Amino acid sequence: MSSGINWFKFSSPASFYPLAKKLAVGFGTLAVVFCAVGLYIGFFMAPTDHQQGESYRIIFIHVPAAWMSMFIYLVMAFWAGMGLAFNTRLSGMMASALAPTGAMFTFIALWTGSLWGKPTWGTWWVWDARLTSELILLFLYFGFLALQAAIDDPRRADRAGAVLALVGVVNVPIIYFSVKWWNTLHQGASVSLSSAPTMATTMLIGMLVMVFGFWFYSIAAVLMRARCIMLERERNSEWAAQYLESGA
Amino acid sequence: MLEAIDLQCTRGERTLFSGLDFRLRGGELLRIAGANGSGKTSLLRLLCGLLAPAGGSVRWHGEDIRRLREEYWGRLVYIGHANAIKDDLTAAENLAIACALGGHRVAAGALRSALDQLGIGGSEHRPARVLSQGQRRRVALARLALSEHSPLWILDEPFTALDARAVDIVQEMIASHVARGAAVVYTTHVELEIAVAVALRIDLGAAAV
Amino acid sequence: MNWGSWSEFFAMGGYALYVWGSYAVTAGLMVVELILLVLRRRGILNRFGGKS
Amino acid sequence: MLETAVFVIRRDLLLAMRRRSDVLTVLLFFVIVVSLFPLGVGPEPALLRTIAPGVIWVAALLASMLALSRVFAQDYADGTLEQMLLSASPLSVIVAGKVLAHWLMTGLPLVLLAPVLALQFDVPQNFLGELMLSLLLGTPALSLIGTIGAALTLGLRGGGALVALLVLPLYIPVLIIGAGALDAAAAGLGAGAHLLLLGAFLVMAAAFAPWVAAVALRIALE
Repeated sequence: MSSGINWFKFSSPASFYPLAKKLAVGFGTLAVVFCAVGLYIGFFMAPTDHQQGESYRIIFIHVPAAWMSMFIYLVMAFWAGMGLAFNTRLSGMMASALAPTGAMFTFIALWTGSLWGKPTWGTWWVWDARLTSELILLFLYFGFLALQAAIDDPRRADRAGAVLALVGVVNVPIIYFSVKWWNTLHQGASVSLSSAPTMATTMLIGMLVMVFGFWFYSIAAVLMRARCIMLERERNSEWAAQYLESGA
Repeated sequence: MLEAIDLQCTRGERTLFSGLDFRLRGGELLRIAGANGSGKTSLLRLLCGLLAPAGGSVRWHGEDIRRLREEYWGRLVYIGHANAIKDDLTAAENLAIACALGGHRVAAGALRSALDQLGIGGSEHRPARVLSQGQRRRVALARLALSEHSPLWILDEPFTALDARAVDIVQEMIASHVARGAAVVYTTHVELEIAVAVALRIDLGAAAV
Repeated sequence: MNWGSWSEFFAMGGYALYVWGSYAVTAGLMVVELILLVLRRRGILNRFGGKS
Repeated sequence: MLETAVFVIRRDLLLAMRRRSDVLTVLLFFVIVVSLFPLGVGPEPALLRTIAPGVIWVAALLASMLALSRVFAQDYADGTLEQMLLSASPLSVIVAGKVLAHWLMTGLPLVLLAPVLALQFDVPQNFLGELMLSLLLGTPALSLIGTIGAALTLGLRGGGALVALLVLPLYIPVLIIGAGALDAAAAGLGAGAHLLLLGAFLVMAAAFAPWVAAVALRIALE
């Protein structure tokens, strides 16, 4: 593997727990900085869009949220695969830690998408291929969360969730293309978001900075949740005892 | 030859047992003893490969059973707590299915004689739901009469719900199977002596806290 | 600077409801998620920590 | 190996024949759900004709999902599933056998019944062929994908609803292509493309679903 870094040293919760705290704090501050800069660019530097006026500024959270919702599902499937392949406890914990944040971003993408659609196309909900696929992705997240909630034994919950996540990630492209095909078949009945505003450079920069901001936020939130999961699941082990005592 | 090497089993966060080592050769009988909740059934399920060990490994002729998979399962006969009997099927049909899953076809005549050996030959064509709990256990155990080729039997509480006569029959079947050079692992709360050359015993002690 | 005054900024060219509706819910959800995480962590420490 | 699968198929069909009511409930559910729509939407033939493919397909999808819990639940309860996991032949082959038996009992009857219901929706005769063909290719794919959900949720609380939540998103491509086949046929474009896609989806599901369901079963029975 890469030089020097022994990944397996950090693959056990005991050694990853303190590291996760440092990472979470670091990425948390990075997230705040990037979001602040992104919002400043978005609101104070990016010009008014000639077609859509000011409503297009929703793009600065809609697109990052949509990208994060998809990206987190892929990362979740990655950890799920690792968990099944190497049987490491930490991979399962990471997958469980990722799901709620992913579901939140999917909901945000849908919420901001519909609020953006109303002034632009006159309806709260547009059966556009991307928005519809986003809705189905939200169902996939809820399926994963519901399955894990229904299983008491953490080990089975991780492995069953992993199978579902992997089956889901295989189906996401199939769902997207079938929805896109369905959308073009019924072109008359629905409007698609293809007419995205032509992006002035400052708009693009603002959006990309916000993407990083959301990404760092996700890492921080997921690591915080992973730490909680580690403590909950390994509370009887001696390494957890010391942290439970000191509250570090 | 069945081998357990530094075997560890956890259920949820609790460790049922760890560092368990034993070696069981053909012609030997192993009894797993221990209080309720001490992990007897979990150990048997580990030995079958139904449960993945938290630590250590189970080997059959030196090869990890998780890698042997169907090869190992083809040789194993496992009878668990549940009788694996379908209420809507007759005793004979149930037995035929059990043997088919084990990987060998059985002629109708052999089914009848196996059931006779367990003393329930008469109810061969009656749906299993009308049988008593003891009779259903006999139907499950009748599979042993058709498994003389199998080098390893793993039996979880085989004597439950059996009357004295049935216990003798099963005891005798186990003894003669071990005498044939096969290995048998079983758990029971019935204190009884099965006449075999080598009888080993592992006590898992009290329930894991 | 795009905006003459703060009130113009909040009016957001007439789209205040949509733009601020989106940003408020997004910020709100992210804050709620962090609060839930802190509460969850405190719950763990109280339930399992503390006893010698 | 295939012998064991044939044995399992015969066993499941035998069991179903001995307890015919289970099979009938699924079919009656399908008929009732389809008949509800005209009551809800109104009897105008033109409207019914346009919604017929979607209604029939959604009803078939819900009916096959309703029957899913029966694929493993009974075997799990009485211990036969454990014996299947310890069988000499690969578990995925046995699962494939069980899915085929399940489809023969629940999927195939839907295919045969759908044209009759389609007449209720005033669907012209020459589209009944496409309807049956699309269901013939679609329902086995639904059963295959559904089996994964049934295996994952084995022995869990919230059974039926949980399986639905897990499996419905994965059914969507099959629904879109299946129902779309009839719209294309109605629009005169011919359902060829859709049916080929459905066939491709079925082949992919047939190749992977039994294996994934087998993995899920081993996880469930740990």
